[in-house]
Amino acid sequence: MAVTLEVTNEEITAYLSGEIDHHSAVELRRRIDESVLSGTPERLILDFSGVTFMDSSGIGLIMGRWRLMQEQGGHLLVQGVPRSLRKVMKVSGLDKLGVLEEKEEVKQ
Amino acid sequence: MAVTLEVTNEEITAYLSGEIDHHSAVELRRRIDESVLSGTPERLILDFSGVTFMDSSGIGLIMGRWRLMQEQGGHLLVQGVPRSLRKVMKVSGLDKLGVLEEKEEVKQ
Amino acid sequence: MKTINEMKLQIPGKSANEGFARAAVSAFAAQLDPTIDEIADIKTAVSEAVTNCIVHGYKDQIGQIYIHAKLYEDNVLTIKIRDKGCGIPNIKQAMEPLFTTCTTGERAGLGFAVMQSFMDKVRVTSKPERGTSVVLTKKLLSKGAKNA
Amino acid sequence: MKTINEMKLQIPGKSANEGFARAAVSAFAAQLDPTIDEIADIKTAVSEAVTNCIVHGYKDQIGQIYIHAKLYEDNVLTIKIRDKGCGIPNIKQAMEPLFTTCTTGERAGLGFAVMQSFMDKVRVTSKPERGTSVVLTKKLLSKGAKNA
Ligand SMILES: Nc1ncnc2c1ncn2[C@@H]1O[C@H](COP(=O)(O)OP(=O)(O)O)[C@@H](O)[C@H]1O
Ligand SMILES: Nc1ncnc2c1ncn2[C@@H]1O[C@H](COP(=O)(O)OP(=O)(O)O)[C@@H](O)[C@H]1O
Repeated sequence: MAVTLEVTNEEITAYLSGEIDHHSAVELRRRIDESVLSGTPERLILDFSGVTFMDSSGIGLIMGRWRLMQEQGGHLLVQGVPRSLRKVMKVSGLDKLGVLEEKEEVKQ
Repeated sequence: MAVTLEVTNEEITAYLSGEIDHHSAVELRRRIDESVLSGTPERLILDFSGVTFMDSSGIGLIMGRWRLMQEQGGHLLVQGVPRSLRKVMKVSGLDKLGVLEEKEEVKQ
Repeated sequence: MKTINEMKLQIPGKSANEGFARAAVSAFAAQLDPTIDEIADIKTAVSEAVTNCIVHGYKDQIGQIYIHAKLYEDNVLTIKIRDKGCGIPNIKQAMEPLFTTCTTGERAGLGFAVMQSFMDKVRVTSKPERGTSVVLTKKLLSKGAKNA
Repeated sequence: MKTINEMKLQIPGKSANEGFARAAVSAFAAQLDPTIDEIADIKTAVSEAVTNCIVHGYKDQIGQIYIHAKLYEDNVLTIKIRDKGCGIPNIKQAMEPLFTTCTTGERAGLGFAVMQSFMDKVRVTSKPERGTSVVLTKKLLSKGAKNA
């Protein structure tokens, strides 16, 4: 599991890759939140195109960041969800939060 | 594990692929020997370029086919051994049988 | 139904073993020649159950996790995942989507919901202070056991 | 030395499980971030030891195989592979290259030789009619346990 952060004044993009589970989520959360809290971003974008596996810990990660961005008065966008992760995203009802990007899904 | 046989009057080439262990060797042996015994090939060529794993069962497979070809008055050649299998081939002393092809090894 | 093959795996409940547990079970399931989607479903459900043993069953201690996978005729796979941890007082409630007792770890309360939608059957048995056992069942649509 | 992580695996001695056993052990070793060559060495040695339980230890019956892998500090991995089969009467002789008691199965008599050249240490203990245990030890040159 790895994360690469791209930071501008208004926006942070976190490119996630590898497997997201309870074990790896701890470090991801720490890295992302540190970046969010050290600035005043309007948008946090979580890019899932490099993620090869995810369980409900990934949902927790998204919901936690959604809450954080609400508190900060910004918003969250989830992009590039591979086809293989659509099923787990669906179980979560995340589609109803309105954070999932609608455009073409990224092929793995 | 799979094997594809290319048969001419004088020569049989067996393209091996996948993992060779005691489990898979049984079927490989059966397929190859059936082909050898149904003709009068002068040469049996075992092509290892598609083999991703092999333990000493692979050595047994080679030595058994070497014996069979000796009995049939023909000979055996082993070609395309990937770099990753050189070590196990070496332990066996197969290099001394003179069946290992000398030219450039195939990259995996 | 006749058992074709099985494996028993025991690991300490460290979070680093979540990845290993799902890799081991999916390597075992591989002999049924499953589709990529089936493998993903199995890995996800196993990951949820193993994580629950670690996060909930054993909380702040490290206990052993027992995994018992079986392949039956007709391509049916069962995976039992068991801990000897704190147990679940109310299973029905625990299985409701979004229910979680974890307040610190960003658990979504969706572990059981994921298991249920990714597998054909999820059977939970539990005794307070004795532990919890989850049996996941899935019939694979693959061509059948090629190696067993 | 301190144990960082471990796993215990039990499988029936069917030849179809040779592939699963080496996949499971290599998935366990993966947490040490080994090189491709190290993984290949481990898989090969495990394959030899597991095959020996099946072919020699249990011959015509199917018995259980017990695998216990441990990771120690300093990147040392040990793998114990044990059967409750017929045992080895003369271990020294059995370990000689090209020695084999198998006359039907095209065994090359090189299983122990391969284990010895692929691992740092091979320790064999055995009792006739009680079974055999092989402990494989290897120190990995990798960057170190990243996940444990
Ligand atoms: N192995 C277990 N041991 C004890 N309690 C458990 C176990 N598995 C689940 N639970 C309980 O069931 C609840 C719901 O579990 P789950 O649906 O997986 O969601 P989450 O793990 O996100 O909390 C947990 O919060 C916990 O209270
Ligand atoms: N687990 C075992 N149980 C009983 N005998 C064994 C076991 N492992 C090895 N042996 C004996 O040691 C001999 C040499 O083993 P090995 O070097 O692996 O060669 P091979 O498996 O090709 O015979 C075997 O032929 C067998 O007699």
